[in-house]
Amino acid sequence: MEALYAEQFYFLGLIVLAPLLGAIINGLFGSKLPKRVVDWVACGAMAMSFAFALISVQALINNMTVSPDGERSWGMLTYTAYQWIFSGSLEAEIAFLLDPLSAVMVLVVTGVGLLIHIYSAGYMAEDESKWRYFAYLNLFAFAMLMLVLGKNMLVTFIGWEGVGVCSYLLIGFWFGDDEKAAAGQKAFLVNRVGDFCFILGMFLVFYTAGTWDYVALAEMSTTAATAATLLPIALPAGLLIFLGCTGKSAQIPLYVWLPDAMAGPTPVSALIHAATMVTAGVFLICRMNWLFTLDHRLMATIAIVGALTAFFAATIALVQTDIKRVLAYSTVSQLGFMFMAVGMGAFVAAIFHLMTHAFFKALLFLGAGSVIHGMHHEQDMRKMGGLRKLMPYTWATFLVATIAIAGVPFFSGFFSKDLILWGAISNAHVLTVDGAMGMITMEHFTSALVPAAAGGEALDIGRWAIVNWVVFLLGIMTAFLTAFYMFRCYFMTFHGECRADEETKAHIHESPPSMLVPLVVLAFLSFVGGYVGIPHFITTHMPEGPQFWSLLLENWLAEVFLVSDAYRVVGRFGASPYGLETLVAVVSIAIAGAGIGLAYLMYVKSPELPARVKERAGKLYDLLWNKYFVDEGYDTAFVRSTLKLGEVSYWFDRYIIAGLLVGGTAFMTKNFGQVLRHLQGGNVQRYATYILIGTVLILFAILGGATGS
Amino acid sequence: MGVEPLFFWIFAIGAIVTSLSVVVVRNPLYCALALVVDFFFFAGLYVLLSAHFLAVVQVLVYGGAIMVLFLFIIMLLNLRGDELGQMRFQLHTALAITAGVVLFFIAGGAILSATAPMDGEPPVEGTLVVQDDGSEVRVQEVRTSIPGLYLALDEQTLEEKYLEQIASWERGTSRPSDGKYPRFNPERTFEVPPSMQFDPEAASVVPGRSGLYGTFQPISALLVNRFVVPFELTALLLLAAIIGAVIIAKRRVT
Amino acid sequence: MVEFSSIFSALAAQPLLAQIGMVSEAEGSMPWLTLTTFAPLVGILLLLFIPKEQINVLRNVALIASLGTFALSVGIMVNFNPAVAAAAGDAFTFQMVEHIDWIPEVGISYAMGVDGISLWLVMLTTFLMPIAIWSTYGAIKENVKEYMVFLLLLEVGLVGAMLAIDLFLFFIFWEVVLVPMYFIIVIWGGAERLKAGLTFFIYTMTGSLLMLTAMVYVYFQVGADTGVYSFLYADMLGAELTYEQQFWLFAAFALSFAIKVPLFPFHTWLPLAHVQAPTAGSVLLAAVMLKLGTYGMVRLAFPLFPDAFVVYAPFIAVLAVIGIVYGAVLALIQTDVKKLVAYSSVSHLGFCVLGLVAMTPQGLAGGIYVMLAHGIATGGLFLCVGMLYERRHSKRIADFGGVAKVMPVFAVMFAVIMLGSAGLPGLNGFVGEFLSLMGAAKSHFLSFGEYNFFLADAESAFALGTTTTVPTEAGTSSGPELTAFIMAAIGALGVILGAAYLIWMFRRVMFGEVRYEEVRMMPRLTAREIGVLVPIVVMTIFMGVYPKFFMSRMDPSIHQFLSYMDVKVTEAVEAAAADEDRRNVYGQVVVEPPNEEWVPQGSMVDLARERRQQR
Amino acid sequence: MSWEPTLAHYLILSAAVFTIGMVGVLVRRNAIILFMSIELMLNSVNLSFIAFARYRVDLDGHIFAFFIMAVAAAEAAVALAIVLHVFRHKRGIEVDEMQELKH
Repeated sequence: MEALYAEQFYFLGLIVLAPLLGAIINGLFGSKLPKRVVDWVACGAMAMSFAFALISVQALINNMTVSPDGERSWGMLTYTAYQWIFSGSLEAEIAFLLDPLSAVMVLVVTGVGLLIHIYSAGYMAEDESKWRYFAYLNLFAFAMLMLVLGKNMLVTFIGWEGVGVCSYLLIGFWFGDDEKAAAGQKAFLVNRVGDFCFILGMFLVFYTAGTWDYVALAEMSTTAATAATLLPIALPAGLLIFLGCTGKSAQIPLYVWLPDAMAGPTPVSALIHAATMVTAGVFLICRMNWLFTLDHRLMATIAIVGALTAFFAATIALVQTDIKRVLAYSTVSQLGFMFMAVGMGAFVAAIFHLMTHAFFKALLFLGAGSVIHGMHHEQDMRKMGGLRKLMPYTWATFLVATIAIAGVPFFSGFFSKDLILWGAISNAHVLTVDGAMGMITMEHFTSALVPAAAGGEALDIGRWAIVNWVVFLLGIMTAFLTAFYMFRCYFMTFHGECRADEETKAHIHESPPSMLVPLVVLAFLSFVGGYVGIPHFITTHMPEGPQFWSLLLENWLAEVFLVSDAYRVVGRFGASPYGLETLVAVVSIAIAGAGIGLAYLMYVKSPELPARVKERAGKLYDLLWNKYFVDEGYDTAFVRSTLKLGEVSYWFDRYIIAGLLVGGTAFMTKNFGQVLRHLQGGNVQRYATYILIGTVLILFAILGGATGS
Repeated sequence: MGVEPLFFWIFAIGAIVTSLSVVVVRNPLYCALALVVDFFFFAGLYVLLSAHFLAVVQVLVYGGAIMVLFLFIIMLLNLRGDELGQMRFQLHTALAITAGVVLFFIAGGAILSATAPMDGEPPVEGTLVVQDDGSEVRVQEVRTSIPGLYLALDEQTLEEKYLEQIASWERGTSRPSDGKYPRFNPERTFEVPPSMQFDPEAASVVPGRSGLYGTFQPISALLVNRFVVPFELTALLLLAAIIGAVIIAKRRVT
Repeated sequence: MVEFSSIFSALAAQPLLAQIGMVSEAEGSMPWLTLTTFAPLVGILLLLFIPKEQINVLRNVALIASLGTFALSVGIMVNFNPAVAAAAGDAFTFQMVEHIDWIPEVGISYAMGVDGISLWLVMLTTFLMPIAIWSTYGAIKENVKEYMVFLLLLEVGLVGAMLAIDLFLFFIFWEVVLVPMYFIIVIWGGAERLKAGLTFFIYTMTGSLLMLTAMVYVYFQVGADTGVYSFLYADMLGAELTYEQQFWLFAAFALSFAIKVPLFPFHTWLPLAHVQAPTAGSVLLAAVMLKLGTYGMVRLAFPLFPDAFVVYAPFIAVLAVIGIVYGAVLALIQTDVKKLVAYSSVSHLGFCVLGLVAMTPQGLAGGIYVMLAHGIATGGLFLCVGMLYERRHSKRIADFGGVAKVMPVFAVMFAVIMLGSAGLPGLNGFVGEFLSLMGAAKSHFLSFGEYNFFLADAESAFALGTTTTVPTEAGTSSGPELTAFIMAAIGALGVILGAAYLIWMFRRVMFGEVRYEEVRMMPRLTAREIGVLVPIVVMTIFMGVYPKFFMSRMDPSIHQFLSYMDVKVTEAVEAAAADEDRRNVYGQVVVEPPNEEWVPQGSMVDLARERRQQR
Repeated sequence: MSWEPTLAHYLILSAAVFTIGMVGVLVRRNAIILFMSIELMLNSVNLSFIAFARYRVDLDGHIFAFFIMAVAAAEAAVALAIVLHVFRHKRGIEVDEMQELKH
């Protein structure tokens, strides 16, 4: 595929269209088609989309051009479907863009999506409205691909809300049970709050830049003259878009919907709440890195919010007993990690972690799914245990994923988490915009400031170093907690003796092969996935060829994050740039080991230990168990107050406007009528008197006129 | 002349008092009697205005005929003023009284302004007339804004002016009636019919007062000459009234 | 001057129908507009001959009549040429103009014309009418004939009002619309239908009387200035009115339209009327009649009185924004489904007015698109509520639950319509609302001028880019953009609340366990009902996925209107700057020409002919 | 106002009597007294006619007054007949009971 197709690369359209077709077929005719056909239509659509994705990425790879100084750049492939909304200066087309960043995302989404589709064929086998489930799942894939491949913010927004609706439909899939429907509604509304901020951010961007097209915006924010226009709105627009991302990727303010979203079927949680939807926020910030890096205060807030969420969610995960909730809070925590990376400017690390997290978290969810499937929808870990022998494949794959997420070396989690922690401690945001507001132009700080920084001597960015340290420490603590609660979950489910009641214990069975194959594939990916980003202190000693492959992701995404990299100083502390990285690696390995050991100690060696810790912890335990009372707080703060406002305004509407004003005038006219009624009393003399009064008044008028004038 | 004002005030106050009593007194019988007395006072006033014939007719028609009718009805229905207690205060009675009083003041104002001498013009001194008993009387011929209206005239000048008027009729140069009788062609001369030929000296109507104005003779002449149509119509009206009254009041024998 | 006595003679001398032949100015072409407006009358005529008992025949004839009207209106759409050369200087260029002197002595003429703005509103009316009539098959059993006659009469009024370009004719159609709707509410309505009908009638009537007086005032003003007394829209625009006159005239027009829209304080009649009206009645009332208000604003109030409009705009915007949040919050707590949908209309039309008042191409396009999308969405919602009511004879949300299990097909359609109304991208609601908000966010028209009390010199953190700083005496204020952006932000709140009350209602009605036996017994959708809902669902999706079909035909008219308003508003602002007591008026219309290859060059007929020739 | 009676005196007197008669008509609820008041009003009118005749030296006033008297007589006769008739049917001649024509 030569560059000929660079302009109208229609495969992008096909990637997006395939799941849509699957959704339409299943949606309209699903109920009449036999079960097998429904499976094949759904998985087939996903497979086609995956195939097209591979073809497109291959085309992109072939599109490589090597610049004179050895810089590889893969450019981008675009496809414009049709003109969506043109109005005045707004020209929004349905257009798709494939560049290295979205290539990675497309592969993750379609790949993991395909595996999950195959898995859910087995998982949902006995559910009678399976066709509806697959229709929603395909629709979700369509929306996610729109989000990932969108060329302008509008198409991303279509995907953004589409994904929100599909998660609403999928979480509330078993709508018969009101509690699950409520979870779906909560997810949708919290996402909608995020979208509200997203829209406002978009307005700001359009107001100043005049366009939403990423290519044009990137172009605009990199050339000196136009960057000055974006500088002032970088903070407000960035913050608003970040708030939108917190809604979608479940960060501090708007994460409340994710734990409840476990009400949906497990493959849904795997797909949506592990691999694809929740990563949308991270992807968007990476996509618009050139806007976010303009303002260091913005980057600092993102980093801190990410770190806080990571730590905060990890603490809650410690005490959860429902296996899916543990994984849910773990997802929130890992996403916190990614936002931390993005906040620190380590975009490549964030995408790397996003990819590895997709693999092992999807695996964890699917593993949990097959456990639940085996134990007939029993989700409470306290009733599980000793499944090692009963469900060997699930156990093995679950173990691999747990090791990966804990950050044990040689597994993918270690590499990506290490890169993030190293980025947290080593990156520093150079562009001090405070003084630069409108005063200096882009060349000034690209020419003067950055070289000074690259030259080694540290710029006066001291006061922002604290942010790095805070984020790093939170990161380390979260890593420890992650290792601990993941192995706690592992030991409680697979080790010890089975605490399930007799009836379920009797027929615990291993899941059918259609469910196990995806598990195995994902396990393999969780293991292999890490080797695209081997730590630098190893790769520096490698020859040219293997070094490229071991740092594949970094090289692959270098061009996309070119602008943001210009703003970062790498390896600020320590002489050789990678000395620090080795230090961080060692620390994180130690931390992971400690976590695993503690978990082993508490849940395998002396099972009664957690109970004792619990009463001693007492109040702290309750606080964690009730999730810091955040849900109740939101409920009273927002939901109750809005309803109260509603009642008050309804009263106001009925009694003040309708009652007083409208009703009032009607009342007055009626009474005025009453007064006149007395005139016609029927008494002759009264009439005569009125006539007399009339004449007198007339005389007055005439005489008055005469005398007056 | 000096006596006349006194009589006027007596009759005027008498008339007002009796008419008030007609309205105020509860018992209809006393009202009727008050009304009779009131008619007599009116008759007196007519005499002062030298409308001798009408004074008599007033007494005859009103006093005699109409009041008798009222008394007859009151007797027939033996009304005893049973509506004694009902004269409680009603809004519209208050309204009526105030409106009436206001109307009276308006009328009074209008009258005073109309009959006041034309402002700026001193009252024209009347011609000096020697009464037959030798006292001169200055006739105030005060002209008002209404042409041809004299404010105050004593008997003597009244007669002279009336005779002049009759004379003018004879001469055909009847006083410009200022359109009073538009239908009459002013140029057409109007010869006085023989019946109206008076012999001033022979017409001594009132013993000791010779005067033609207001007496029966000229009025009857006018009635049968110029106002003969209304005269006959009144006759017709009276006939209709009599028959009507009879039919309405007849007891239905059903 | 004008002797009125000759009015009656003129009426007798020129019977309208006799002249239908030489009606349209275009040489010999079909008088599409007149035919579409009065086609329902033919339907009514046919209905009159059918005896009362044969209900089915009555219904079918009415349906055929409305379908015929729809076919004729498609004729308008096909012949409409969006790229017609815009005559410089006047507010709108009308196409397919039909003009004959109706009462020449008084200057009243029967003049019909269509342009980008009114085209789609007419199509909306004629599209919804057959659906509304078809939906009554299940609902209305007694005196069907009168019902059908009133519905068709309503259609005449609505289409006529949208097409009239003579103010007097507009007013006549404006009133004609009231009468049938009043009877529909009063005769076939719910429990306290009399009160609702009465409030509706008197409320709207007082508004329209104000408009009439203002209209006549302008008529005489124009006559006095130009010597030509005429109600024609083009002539009316020529009136030079002082600011004080315009201030009051705009108030009169705006009030009557605000009642119709309904804007915030004047909306109390809407929930009453909607809850009591029968299904078809409330569908048409919500879908099209409310649009008369907003259409009137764009067509009459804004261009006729630009000086006053500059001052009024921010206050109307505030009312609209209040309406959005207020309507949404009220809808949130309703227990009656129909009242919920009624309040949702108040909220959605808040978006429309906010877009229109923002005076930006996106705002106007968004406002008009909200009118269309809201028409389809709310019409659909009312149809669904009607179907639920027919089955369960109760409108209380608590009486339902788990309907999705009992009526799955209905659940899917109701879900699509509900999501469209909630503003999900990819469905029709989103396009309109998004554009209105965006237009409002970038508008330079929503500054309060001297009353800029709460934002006089807001040195806010949101220094919005290179805003054109406004020279106010209190230093350079951050310019109108901040007020506009705040209004758009509050308006956008409506997006959340909108989703909230619709989704919550949908959950309580459709999801959850089936609690009541009656709900379990509810019959599934009949073929007819599916036939009623399918076009609505298709339109919801089509309008969301491919809005180009509609918007490309609107844009030239919007562009021309904005350039006209730009000229008028700059004059107004300079005039305001001139006289000293109104120094601080600020308003600037954003004018951006539409993209060339976005606007189809020529009507569908021409395009089809060219394509045929190419092949 | 001087002591000698001038035209104004007579006219004011007639106005006074007329007003009293009118108030009588409006206030009194007994039909008979009502008719008496009407007679009073008619008389006051006669007085003003005659006063004008006197001060215009003209006899037309007299003739008119004469005709008024005739009419008054006729009117009184008919009115009292009606009152008699009404009394025979309703046992009372209060004016405000006579409201049969009201509705």
